[in-house]
Amino acid sequence: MRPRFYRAFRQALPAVALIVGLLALWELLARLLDIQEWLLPAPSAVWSAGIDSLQLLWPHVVRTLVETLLGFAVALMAGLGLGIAIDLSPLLRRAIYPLLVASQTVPTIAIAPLLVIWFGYGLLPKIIVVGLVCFFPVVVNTADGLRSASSDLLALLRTMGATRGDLFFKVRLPSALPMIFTGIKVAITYSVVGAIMGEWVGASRGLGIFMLRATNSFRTDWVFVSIFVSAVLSLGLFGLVNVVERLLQPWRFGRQEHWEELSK
Amino acid sequence: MRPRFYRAFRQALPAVALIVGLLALWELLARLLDIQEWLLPAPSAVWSAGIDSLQLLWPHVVRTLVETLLGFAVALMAGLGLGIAIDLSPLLRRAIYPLLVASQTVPTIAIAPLLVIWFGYGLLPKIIVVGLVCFFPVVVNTADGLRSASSDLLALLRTMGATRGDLFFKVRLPSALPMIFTGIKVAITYSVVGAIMGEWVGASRGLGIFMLRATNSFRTDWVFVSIFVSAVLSLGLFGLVNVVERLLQPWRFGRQEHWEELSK
Amino acid sequence: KRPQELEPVVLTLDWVPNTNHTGFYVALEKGWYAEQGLAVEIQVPADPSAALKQVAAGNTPFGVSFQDEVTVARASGIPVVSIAAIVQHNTSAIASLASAGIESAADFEGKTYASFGLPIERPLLQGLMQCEGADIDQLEFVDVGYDTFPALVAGRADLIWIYQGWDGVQAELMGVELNTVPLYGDCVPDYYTPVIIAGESTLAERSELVSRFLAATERGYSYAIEHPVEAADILIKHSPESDAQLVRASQAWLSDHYQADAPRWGVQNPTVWRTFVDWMVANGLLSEPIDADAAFSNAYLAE
Amino acid sequence: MSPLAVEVEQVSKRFRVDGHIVHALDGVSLHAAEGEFVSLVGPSGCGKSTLLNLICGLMEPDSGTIRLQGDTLPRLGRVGLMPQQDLLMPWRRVMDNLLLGPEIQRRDRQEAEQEAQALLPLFGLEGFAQSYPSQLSGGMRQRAALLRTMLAHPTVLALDEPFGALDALTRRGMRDWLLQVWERFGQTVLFVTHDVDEAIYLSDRVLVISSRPGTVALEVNVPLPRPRIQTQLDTLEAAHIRHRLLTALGL
Amino acid sequence: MSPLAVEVEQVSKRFRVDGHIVHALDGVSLHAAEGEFVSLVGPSGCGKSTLLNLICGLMEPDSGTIRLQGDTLPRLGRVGLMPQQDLLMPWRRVMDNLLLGPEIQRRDRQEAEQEAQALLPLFGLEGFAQSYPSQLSGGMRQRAALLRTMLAHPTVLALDEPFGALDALTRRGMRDWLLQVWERFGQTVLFVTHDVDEAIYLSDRVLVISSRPGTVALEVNVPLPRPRIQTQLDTLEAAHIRHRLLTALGL
Ligand SMILES: Nc1ncnc2c1ncn2[C@@H]1O[C@H](COP(=O)(O)OP(=O)(O)OP(=O)(O)O)[C@@H](O)[C@H]1O
Ligand SMILES: Nc1ncnc2c1ncn2[C@@H]1O[C@H](COP(=O)(O)OP(=O)(O)OP(=O)(O)O)[C@@H](O)[C@H]1O
Ligand SMILES: [Mg+2]
Ligand SMILES: [Mg+2]
Repeated sequence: MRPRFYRAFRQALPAVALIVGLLALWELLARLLDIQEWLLPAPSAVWSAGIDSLQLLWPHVVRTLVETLLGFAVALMAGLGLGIAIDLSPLLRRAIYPLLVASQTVPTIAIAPLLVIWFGYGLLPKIIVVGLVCFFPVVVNTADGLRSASSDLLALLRTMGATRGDLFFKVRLPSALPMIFTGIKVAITYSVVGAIMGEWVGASRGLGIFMLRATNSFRTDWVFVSIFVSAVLSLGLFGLVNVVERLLQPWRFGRQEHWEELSK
Repeated sequence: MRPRFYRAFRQALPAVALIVGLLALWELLARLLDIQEWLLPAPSAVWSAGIDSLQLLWPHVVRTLVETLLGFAVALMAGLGLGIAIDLSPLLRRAIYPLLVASQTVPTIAIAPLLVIWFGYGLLPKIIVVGLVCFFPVVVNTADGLRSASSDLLALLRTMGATRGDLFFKVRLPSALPMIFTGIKVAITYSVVGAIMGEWVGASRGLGIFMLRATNSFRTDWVFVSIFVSAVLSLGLFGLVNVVERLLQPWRFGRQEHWEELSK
Repeated sequence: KRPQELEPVVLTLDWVPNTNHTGFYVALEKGWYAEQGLAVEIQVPADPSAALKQVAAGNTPFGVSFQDEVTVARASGIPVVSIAAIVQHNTSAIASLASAGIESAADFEGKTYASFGLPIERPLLQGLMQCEGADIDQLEFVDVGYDTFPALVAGRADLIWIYQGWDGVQAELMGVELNTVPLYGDCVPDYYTPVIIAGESTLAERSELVSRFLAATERGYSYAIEHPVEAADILIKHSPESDAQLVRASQAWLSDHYQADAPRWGVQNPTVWRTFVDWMVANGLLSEPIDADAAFSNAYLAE
Repeated sequence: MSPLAVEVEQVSKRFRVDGHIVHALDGVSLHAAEGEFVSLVGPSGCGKSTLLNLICGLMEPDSGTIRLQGDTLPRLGRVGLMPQQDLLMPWRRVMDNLLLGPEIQRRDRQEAEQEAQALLPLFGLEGFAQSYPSQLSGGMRQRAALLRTMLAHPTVLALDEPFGALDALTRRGMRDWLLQVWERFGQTVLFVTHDVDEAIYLSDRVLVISSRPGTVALEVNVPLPRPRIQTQLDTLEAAHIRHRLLTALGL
Repeated sequence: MSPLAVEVEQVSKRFRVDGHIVHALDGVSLHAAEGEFVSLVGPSGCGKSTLLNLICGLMEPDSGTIRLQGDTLPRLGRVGLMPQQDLLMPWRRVMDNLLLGPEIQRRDRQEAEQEAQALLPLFGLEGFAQSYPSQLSGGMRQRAALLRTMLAHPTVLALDEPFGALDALTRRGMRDWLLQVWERFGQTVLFVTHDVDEAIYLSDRVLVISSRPGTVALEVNVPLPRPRIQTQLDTLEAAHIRHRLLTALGL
C-alpha cells in the first residue's frame, strides 16, 4: 500500500503545486491591488466563506451531483447509440448528423420555457439539459472512432463468417475505445456546468440556484465557492473516467515494457 | 461539373428530407394542437418572421460570425498548443490537465462581470468566451491523438537519428490528425453558441442580443429565427471543417478501392 | 386542514428571492396559505420573462411580472392579467457613481448606459433627458444583461438602472456612493413593477382560488409592512443563500414602499395603466393601444 | 463425383492506383478438388494474395466466376484465410486472438481453449498465451496467426506465406504438422509460398503464376507418395519437378 | 588498426511478459569489423530482432556493453535499421516513405528523389511511387522498406529478414544488388535471415544464435572469394559450411 500511495501522491504533486501557486498569486494580487471583495474575493475569503456555508451548500451539491450523473448517463447512452447508428448507416449519417450539429446551437435559455412547460420543475428538464450539453462529443468521437477500425482486420473477420455484430464487438468497438473515451472525457467535463445551466431553467435547489442567489446578493465569495465546488466535482468525475479508461484498455496502459518506454 | 453537383445533391438529400419532414410535423402539430405562437411558433410563422426581419438581422449575424471565427481561431491555436504541450511533457500533463478541466466548469455568467471589467464590451470578451468554450475538445483530442502514434514507427525514426521535431511532425501529428479533427468538429459546433453566450456578457449587437431582445418582447418567432440562423452558421462551419479534414487526409478519404469498399 | 387536502398551487417568481417577494414567504411561513387551503410552491427561474410565459401557458396559476411586460404580452395576444401591485410606485432609478458628478438627466449626455436590453429603457431615459432638455442621441447604450453593477463600479459604464430597494441598498452597504435620478416623477409615467399575474382562464374558472391566494398574500405583505425585521428573517430563512445583511437593510427600505400612498396593499390605479399604455404607444413600444382596463384587476383583492 | 472444392474460371482483377490501372490478374483459371493440397508460387506482386482474397469472397472479380463446392453463393465464411500480414488484434492477448474463429462460430470456448492450449508448445508459444501480440517476435506472430486460422476448423484453407518468417527448423516442424492435420481432416488447401521445395514437399499440385498481370504459367503434379518425408525432396522425380518449376519462375 | 564497427560484449536482455520473465538474450558477444558482412541465423524467437534493436540503441541491455566504432556513446541515428515489420507510414505515398531518411538528415530532397526514382524499377516499384502502402503487395512493401533503409545511406546496416516475403527470383536480384551496393560503399552489415544459403552467399561470417535465451552457438567464416556468384554455393567449401550451420541449427 505504501509505495502505491506514494506514487499517487507524486502524480498529483505537480497539479497541486501549480494550483497552490496560482492561488497564492491571486491572494497576493487581491491584497496588493485591494480588489473589492464583491468583485473578486481573495482565495482566503472564498475558503472561509466555503467553510461557513458548508451546511448551506451541502443539499445543493447533492442535488446537482444527482442531476449530473443521471444526465450524463443519458448523454452516454444517447451518444453511444447515435454514434453507433451513424456509423452503421451512411444514410443515417447524412440524414441525422446535421440535426445533431444543429441541436448544439440552441441556447438552453431559448428553450427553457418549453422545457418547463413540458417537463415541469423536477429532475427531468435538468437531465435533458445535461444530456443535450454532453451527448455531442460522445457521438462525434464514437462515430469517428468506429470508422477508424482497420479494414484489413475487418476483412479477416469476414472471411471467418463474422456477423455484423461480430465485426462491431470484436473489431470496431475495441478500435474505437480510445476515441470514445476521449469523447467521454470531454462530455463529463461539461456535465456539471450542464446541470447548473439546467437548474437555471427553473429549480429550487442545486449549485446553479445557489450561484444565482449568491450573485443576486452580491455574495461573490459564495459564487466562487460554488465554482470551486463544481470544479472539484468535475475533476472527480473526470478522474473516474480516466480510471475506467485504464481498466478497460490494459493493452494500452499496461505496465510499460522497456521498448515502449524508450520509444516515447 | 454536372455529376459533381448531382452527387452533392444526393449526399444532402437525406438530411434535407429529414429536416423538411420534421418541420412539416412541427407545422402540423402547431396547427392541430393550436399551440400559442409566442410559446412555439409554427415553422411557417418563423419563416415569414425571418423574411421580415432579414434587414434587421443582418448586422447581428455578421457580428456574431466575426466573433465566432476569431474566437474559434483562438480556441484552435490554444487547443492545439496545449494539447501538444501536454503530450510533450508528462509533468505539464499532470500539472495543467486538472486546471483545464476546472476551466470548463466555470459558467460564463459567473465570470461575466470580471470579463466586462477587464475587457470591456468590445470584441475581446466574446473572443475569450468562444475560446474558453471551444478549446477544450481540441486539447483533449490532440493530447490523446498524439499519444496514439505507433511506438514501433517512432522507434524506427529514432534509429534514423530523428529529432523530437521529426518525431512530432512526421509521426505523431499525422497519426493524431484524425482525432484532432474530431475535436475540431466538436469545437466548431460549439463556437456559435459560444459567441452568443459571449454576447450575453454584454454587447449591443449580435445574434445573442437579438435573441435576448426578442425574448424580452415575447417575439418567440424571432427567437426561433435566430436559433435557425445560428444552426445554419454552425452547419456551414462544420461542413467546412469536414472538407478540410478530407483534403488533409487523402490516405483516409481517397477514392475507395474495391477492397476497402467491401471490407466496410 | 390536513396537508394532503390542501390544493397545490405554484407561484413562479420573476427572479431569485428578494425583498420584493417577502410577502409570499411570510404567508408561507405563517401558514396563511394553508389556512386558505392552499399548498403553495414557489419556483425560481433564471429568466425574468419566464414567469409570464409559464402563467400564460397555464403551467402555473400565479407569477410575478411587471406592468410593461404584461402590457407587451397582452398586445401580443398573451392572456395574462395583473391582479396586484407588489410595490405601489416604480422604485427604479438611473444611478451613477457620485464621483462622476452626474446630478440630473441633463448630465447624461456623452455618457454610457449599461442596458438590460429591454425595449422600454430607451424611451424612459429619453423622457428623463427631454425633461432636462438633453438629447438621448448623446447617450450610448450597451447591452450588458442583468449584471450591471460591476460594470458601473469598474467604470465600464457611467449609468445603470438600479432598483433602489435592492441595488441601492447594497451600494450603501458597500460604501459605494451613488447619485440617483429616480424614474418616478413628472418626466415619465409611473408603472407597477413588480406585479402578481394570473392567466385569464384562471381568473374566469377559478376566481375563488385567486381570491384565497391573494388574501393570504396580502396578509403576508401587511405583516412585512408592519414587521420589517421579522419579515426579513423569514425571507432569509427561506433563501439562506441571500446575504442576510442586505436583505435586512433592503426590507427596512422597501417595507414602506409596498403600500405607500395606496388605500390598501396591492390596489392598482386605472389611470396608471391607461397613461402608461398611451405612453408606450406614443413611444413606439406598442404598435396599437390595448384595453388598459382589461390588463389589470383589483377584483380579487379583499374588500 | 463430388464437386470441386474451389473453381476459378477466367478471373481478372484490376486495381486503380492513383489514376493508372494495375492489372493484377488476367484470366486466371484454377481448381482444387475436395481434399487436394495445391500450392501457388510466383514472383512478388503477381497477384497471389489478390487471388486468395477473391476466393475468400473479400473481393469480386472484374470478370470470370469463382465457385466453391460447385456453387456461386457468397463465399465469405467458407474459406479459412491466413493473411500475409498477421493481423493479430493488439488489444487481445495471444490466447484470445487464437480463439477468434471458435468465438465467431459460437463454439464452446472451453473446448476450443483446451485445443489451443494443447497446441501452444508445438507452435513455440508456450508461456505466451497471456501476453499481447506486441510482445511476440516476428515468427511467433506468424505462428499465432496460423494457429488462429487452423483453430477455426475451415474445410478450405487459403494460407498466404504462412511460414515466411520462420527459420528452417521451425518451418520443417510446422510443415509436418500441417501435413498431419491435413491428412487427418482432409481439408482443401491453397498454399502460397516462395519456397519451391516447400511447395513440392507439401502439395499434390503446384501452380506457377506469371508476373503481373498474373496468369497460370505452369501446372505441375507432384506424384510423390504420401506420407511425405524430407528425403523425398532428394529424389530424381523431385529434382525434375523442381527444375520445371524453377525454369517457369525464370531461375 | 581502425576500431571495430560493432562490438557486443556479454549482452543480456530480459523482458517482463505478464508476470513472468522472458530471458531473450544471455551473454551474447559478437563483433563486426568496418565493412564486414555478418549474418545472424537462429530459430524464431531466439532474440535476433532484440539484438538488432539493442545495437541500434532502441533498447539498453540489462547487462553487458555495446560499442559502435569503439565508443559507447548513444547509438541512435548511427545504425540504419530495417525492421522485420515493414512499418511504412500509411499516410505517406510510397515515394514519401522512401525519402524519410534523407528528410530526417536534411538532405536535398530533389537529389534523393532522383536516386530513389532510379532504383524503383530494380525494386519492382515502378509506377507505384505515388500509391499508398496499402495498395502494395506484401513483397512490394518489404522492398520499399529496404529501399527506404538504403536511401538513408547508413554506414552500419542492420537488416532484419529483408527478403522474407520475396520469391526466389526477386530475392536473388535483391541479394546481388545488395552485394553490389555493399562492395561499392563498404558498409558494415548485420543481416538476419532464415535462409542458410543466403547467409553463406552474402556473408564474410555467419553467426548461429541458439534458441531462447539466445547465445552465440557457432561462428563460421565464409572464405569464398568475392565477387560472389550463385554457383559458388555448389562448391564443396560451401557445402561444408552449410553442413556446419545446419547442424548447429539442429537440422
Ligand atoms: N517488447 C517485448 N516485450 C516482451 N517480450 C518481448 C518483446 N520483444 C521481444 N520479446 C521476447 O523476446 C524474445 C525474442 O524476440 P525477438 O523478436 O528478438 O526474436 P527473433 O529472434 O527476432 O524471432 P523471429 O525470427 O521470430 O523474428 C521472444 O520470446 C519475444 O517474446
Ligand atoms: N487494394 C489494392 N489497391 C491497389 N492495388 C492493389 C491492391 N491490392 C493489390 N494491389 C496490386 O495488385 C498487385 C498484386 O498484388 P498481390 O498482393 O496480390 O501480390 P502478391 O502476389 O501477393 O505479391 P507478394 O508475393 O509480394 O505478396 C500488386 O501490384 C499490387 O500493387
Ligand atoms: Mg502477397
Ligand atoms: Mg525477429
